Amino acid sequence: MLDFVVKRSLQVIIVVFLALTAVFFLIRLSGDPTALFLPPDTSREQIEEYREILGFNRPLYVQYGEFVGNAIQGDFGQSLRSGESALGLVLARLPATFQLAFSALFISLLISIPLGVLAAYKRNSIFDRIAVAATVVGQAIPSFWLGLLLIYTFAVSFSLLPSSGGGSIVHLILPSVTLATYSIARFTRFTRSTMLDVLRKDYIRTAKASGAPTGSLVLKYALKNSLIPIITLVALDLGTLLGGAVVVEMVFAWPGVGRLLLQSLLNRDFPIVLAGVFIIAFIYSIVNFIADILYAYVNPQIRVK
Amino acid sequence: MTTKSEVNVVKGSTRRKSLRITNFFKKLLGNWSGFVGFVIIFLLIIISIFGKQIAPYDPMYTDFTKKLLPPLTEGHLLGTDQLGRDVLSRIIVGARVSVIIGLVTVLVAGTFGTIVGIISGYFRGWIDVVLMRIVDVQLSFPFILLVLVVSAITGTGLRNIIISLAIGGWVIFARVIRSEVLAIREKEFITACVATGVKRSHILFKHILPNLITPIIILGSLQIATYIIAEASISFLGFGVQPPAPAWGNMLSEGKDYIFSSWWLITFPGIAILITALGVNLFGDWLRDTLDPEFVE
Amino acid sequence: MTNLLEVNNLNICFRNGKSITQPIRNVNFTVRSGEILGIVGESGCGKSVTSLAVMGLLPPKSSEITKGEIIFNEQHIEKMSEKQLQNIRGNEVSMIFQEPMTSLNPVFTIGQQLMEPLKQHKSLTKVQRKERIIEVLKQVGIPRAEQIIDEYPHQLSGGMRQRVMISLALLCEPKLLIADEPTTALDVTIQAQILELLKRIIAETNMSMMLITHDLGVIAEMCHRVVVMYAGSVVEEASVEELFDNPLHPYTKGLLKSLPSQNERKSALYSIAGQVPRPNELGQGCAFANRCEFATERCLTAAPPVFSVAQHKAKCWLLDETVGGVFSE
Amino acid sequence: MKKYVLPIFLLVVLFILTACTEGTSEQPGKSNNTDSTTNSSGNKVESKKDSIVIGFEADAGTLIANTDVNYATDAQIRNIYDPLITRDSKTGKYIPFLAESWESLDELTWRITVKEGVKFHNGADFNAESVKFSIDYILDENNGSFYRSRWANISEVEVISPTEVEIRTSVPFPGLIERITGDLLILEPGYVAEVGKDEAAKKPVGTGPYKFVEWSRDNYLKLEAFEEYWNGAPSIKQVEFRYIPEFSSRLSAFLSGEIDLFKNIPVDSVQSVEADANSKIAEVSSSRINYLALNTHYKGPLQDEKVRLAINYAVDVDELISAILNGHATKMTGPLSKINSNYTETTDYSYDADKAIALLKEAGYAPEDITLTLDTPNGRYPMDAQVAQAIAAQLQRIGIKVNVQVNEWGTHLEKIRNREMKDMYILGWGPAFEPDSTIFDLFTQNAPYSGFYDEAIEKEIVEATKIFDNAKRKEAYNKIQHLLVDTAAWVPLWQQGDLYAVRKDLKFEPRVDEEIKVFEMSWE
Repeated sequence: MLDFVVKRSLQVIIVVFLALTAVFFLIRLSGDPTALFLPPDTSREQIEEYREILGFNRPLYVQYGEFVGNAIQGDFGQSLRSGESALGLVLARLPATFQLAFSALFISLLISIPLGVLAAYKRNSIFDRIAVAATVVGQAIPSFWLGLLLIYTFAVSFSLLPSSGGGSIVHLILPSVTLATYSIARFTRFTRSTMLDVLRKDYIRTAKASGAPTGSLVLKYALKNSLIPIITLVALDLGTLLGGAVVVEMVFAWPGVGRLLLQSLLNRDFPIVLAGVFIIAFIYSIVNFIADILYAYVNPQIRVK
Repeated sequence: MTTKSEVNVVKGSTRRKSLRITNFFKKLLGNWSGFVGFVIIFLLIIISIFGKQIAPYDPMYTDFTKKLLPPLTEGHLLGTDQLGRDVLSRIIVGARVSVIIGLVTVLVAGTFGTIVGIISGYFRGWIDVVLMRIVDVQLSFPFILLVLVVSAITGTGLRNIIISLAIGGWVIFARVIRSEVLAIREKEFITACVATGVKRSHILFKHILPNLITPIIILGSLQIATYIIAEASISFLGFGVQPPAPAWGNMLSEGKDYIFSSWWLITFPGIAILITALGVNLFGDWLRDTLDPEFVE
Repeated sequence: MTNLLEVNNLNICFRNGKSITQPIRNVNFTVRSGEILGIVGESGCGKSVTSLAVMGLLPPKSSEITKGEIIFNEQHIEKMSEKQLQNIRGNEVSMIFQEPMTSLNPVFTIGQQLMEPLKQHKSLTKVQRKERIIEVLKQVGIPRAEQIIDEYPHQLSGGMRQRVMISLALLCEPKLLIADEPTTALDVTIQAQILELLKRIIAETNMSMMLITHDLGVIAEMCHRVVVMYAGSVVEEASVEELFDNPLHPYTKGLLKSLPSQNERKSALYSIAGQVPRPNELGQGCAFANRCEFATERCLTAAPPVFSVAQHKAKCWLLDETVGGVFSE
Repeated sequence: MKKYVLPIFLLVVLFILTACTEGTSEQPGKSNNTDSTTNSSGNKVESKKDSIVIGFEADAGTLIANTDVNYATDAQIRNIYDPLITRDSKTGKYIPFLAESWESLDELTWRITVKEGVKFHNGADFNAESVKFSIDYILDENNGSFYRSRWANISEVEVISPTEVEIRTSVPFPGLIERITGDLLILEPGYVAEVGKDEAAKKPVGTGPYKFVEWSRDNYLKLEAFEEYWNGAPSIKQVEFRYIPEFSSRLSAFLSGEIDLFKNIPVDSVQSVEADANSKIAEVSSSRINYLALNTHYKGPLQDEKVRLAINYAVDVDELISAILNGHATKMTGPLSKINSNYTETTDYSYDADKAIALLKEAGYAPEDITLTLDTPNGRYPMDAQVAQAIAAQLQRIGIKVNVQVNEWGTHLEKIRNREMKDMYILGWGPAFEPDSTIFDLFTQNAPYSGFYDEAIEKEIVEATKIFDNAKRKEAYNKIQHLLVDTAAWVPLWQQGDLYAVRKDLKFEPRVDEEIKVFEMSWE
């Protein structure tokens, strides 16, 4: 176990490091940010002076070396715009991001697993067909479109829910439902197909032959077996939910990491972008790490090895 | 792509079924949703090829006196936009952009991802470790953010969008193909080939590659919809194919500001995307169910 | 001896889309209390489908019992609801499958899996259940039964897993045990052990067993009576000695001839020419006619009825002339 | 153990949800305080409101003054901090604010007298020392102020008395008052020294009408009335700025009653706001100008004055204003708007297609031979991308083919700075009250955002920026304006019409300088 943890931790470090390196160089290709922060009447000489202060005039490898040196100590520099700690700014958005991602995940799992199980169990029934059709539609809807539609319906037309902003549980409903839609569709389809797969297995026949009632057959036996691939998928998608909710965060003005990252990207506020990448890559790796442990938990074949 | 869906007989693999043109249509007709998907795709391709001829108006023609006409007025079936251009015509001509983005991205990402997957899965060893680390690095970064970062660097425009999407999308092919190759490598017929001294390149191209065609086709067809929707999303965030070129993504993006005044501007392109994604997904699902029911993305 | 199980004139249809096939036609046989009935035939002859039908395990949507009855212990299996079936399965009838490697759920321990049928069918306390499990595990010859219950299937060898499967079937002391090719997937040495075990258990208890196999050797070793199936029908039924000494049906004769014999070292093994027709290829006549060296015109046009010679029954027109047996049915 | 996994997981989820939301819950939309009545669309509106929620596109970068050059930051913190000098909300003329008066002692020295009896939120007194501190704050490299470039000419600030301060410049700097008005806000020296600038940037203290309450990044900024405000207690007691990046969401929030005011509503949405019984539109002709640059830095047909003239004739600005902007803009004919202190009337090249074609022929071009590129940002200025497409359509009418290239904003600016722009581009400029910055920064060879260079004109411009005497200055700039129009340096477009969506019962006067001063607002 310790071996596993050490090995995986090393992997996490390598992945995060490589991700940062890639983004560092990629983002420098997108241009010099200095002039964007200055008033438009700044002369070229003055822009140059600021570049020097901000360190953008130095060779790229020097900047990279410095970045790595500082990053190792947990210092991602200051926001070019506000001068605050970049990492601090990203971390401050993290609770909102977690809140949105986990409630979306929660909603998705709550709906998709029973739905997928039921659809698989009642294969080819009307229910199954409707469920499958719904998931296909769910995967085909662009999320901002759905988001605007929901705002239009629930916030403007019926005044039931707030249209945007962060804060309370009620603010969370529309964005998390919007974000969850795609996952619900994806998880439902996946649950259904893995369940179908499992239900064909010999050990299910065995259980049936021992007189296991249908309910416990599906819920107890098949579901636990299906959980293994489902956990992997959820772990993969949680990363997307955490960092990829940009569109939903923009539509619903949700103060999360994705929106900060997009704005920083547009503002060319590099330190924030890098700190954001670091956090997202790190969380993603951790989530996968946890998924692996969970995976072992439900899959005895791996656990014992 | 649909007319070429003939798939080689899969040697040595029992779970996959072959599909030849003759029974392709027979099977398709027997499946309602697959058939609907196919019809949507077929129409889409026709529209994207002959869009300019089909469109009732020039999609770029602006007439300020006729701006923001609601649907079914003055000969504009779906109304006009903020510059008085015909919405229906723009949707029809815009189909090409979506089709190109979907197909070309799948082609680029699929080719690259497949090559990486094959190399990784077949040769194993250090190259596999290196490539899979790269895949991990990229996967540790959400697709849409990656596409945004790349778009911010490469700039906008159809070509750059495709590049960004492909950079964001190849990993999934690499991963899936790698695991397929790993599975095929373990099959008895490959062992038999190795045992009888067949050349490596021969094994790779004559035995492994044909077995990959089915998963590639299935995965590719399912990814197309993802790319089309992703393009719309990055258009929404301001990076997609830029106006004045008619594309569904930027129509939606421009139209969203009119959600309260001119609902048709955001409704119809959205429906177009939805129907397209629906069609592609239905067809992809059917392909999977027919060719390889156990295929998992 | 009373009949524990009676299968009368069973017909089963499979539906796949619009096409319908009938893999089981007019199958009749009985299992008596305390006996081991062997069902033998090539793969695809309907042995397994029949056994699944007895368990009520046929896939509900795609298959249907179109005619006939299955009477177990004076109850009509074919008329039972799913709920009633659940009460019977694992309790009064249980089944052992061919593949011990995949027939146990990989994510539950042996103990957890053995616990289920007991929970389902018997009202025992937790401690009693555990005792019973260990008792049965010991009965099937598993050493360290106390430890095994906390292990997972992948930690056990194939033979051990099949023993676990057997103990799973025996837990509730069923009246009928159906063993579907229980040893096919095992090593030869293990095969003998498992068969020996089954035989011993049947002898010790008042259980009946339906042993499904394609291996006549196993039949000879284990069974009291034998049913020979071919292409979805029973072609011959007799006691073991009778069948081996005096096979009536050409198919049975062919099967026996193709057995490698220990005392005669023939240069080549005998094999029955041709292939089993698929259910949708069956015509009016005898299903075996196309492979039968004695086939006549009549065999091709009309299906033979059952001819009985004492307790020995067979479906073949040849009997009409040579034996002149009693036409029954 | 196992059976507790799920419940524990659920609890953790719930915990996260509640932990994240603690203390900030507020019912959707409608804000606090009494006497609710229900109006036609079912929204509850308070009859005696004393709070306001204002929608913004973006969060402030920081809350410390004099640092971030950004409209969103500036507009918000001007409710917390006061400037020395402000502008008349309609004419843009200077009005003393914390300053009593100012005068230039000589070309290099300015003296400013400040008010007495003004207090900061923390009780400290405002005086000349605070002025010096605030200017020095900009000048100190360590503070990372992006305004510093504009204040580089300041050599020294000296406190003469508690109410008097002298500012010395290294070169004659006639634009200082403009800088003081546009940039400088007064910080509390004692507070910044006490808590440090990082903390002061999160919890600002100023002399302004509103005190800081709470700032949730990318979410909201809450302020409350400073009852001891030197200019009188504000009428609206609670202020919340809420950040909603997406326009359609912002409009939704407005229509559903969650926000009471927001700026920059697209012209085509004006009707939807006007149609709402609780809402109205406020409009002002802003000091921000939009223009079509005819880039002479790029080697192309537009280096030819005749071609530039032809484009001026071929682009029908009136049509653009009426058709694209629905009339919400004020046409300009030269580089400066009428608000500008040194504006002079220049020739109006009205639409004349024949003349345009004739001019092109004179220059040796057939319109059909010319293909031009027009770059535009998208969403930066009202209808910018649509205007670009419309201009392309207009030029197409006389046969010139135009490729519209839409850029992401950062890229757009970078292309201008790096001289990568091709023939034409759309850009806005403002707030533009004084000619110096507009003329110097947009028409000289080396200015980063310039799109025009003419040696003779540049000489005139450089001279003009040094003139102190107002009359002479005006004369010089008048000449330059005529020169620029005559050489068709731009196609001048318009002053932006700033459109605000406003709650019906909110007394709100939009300001030409784009500031959003809650102090000036009240509920009816």
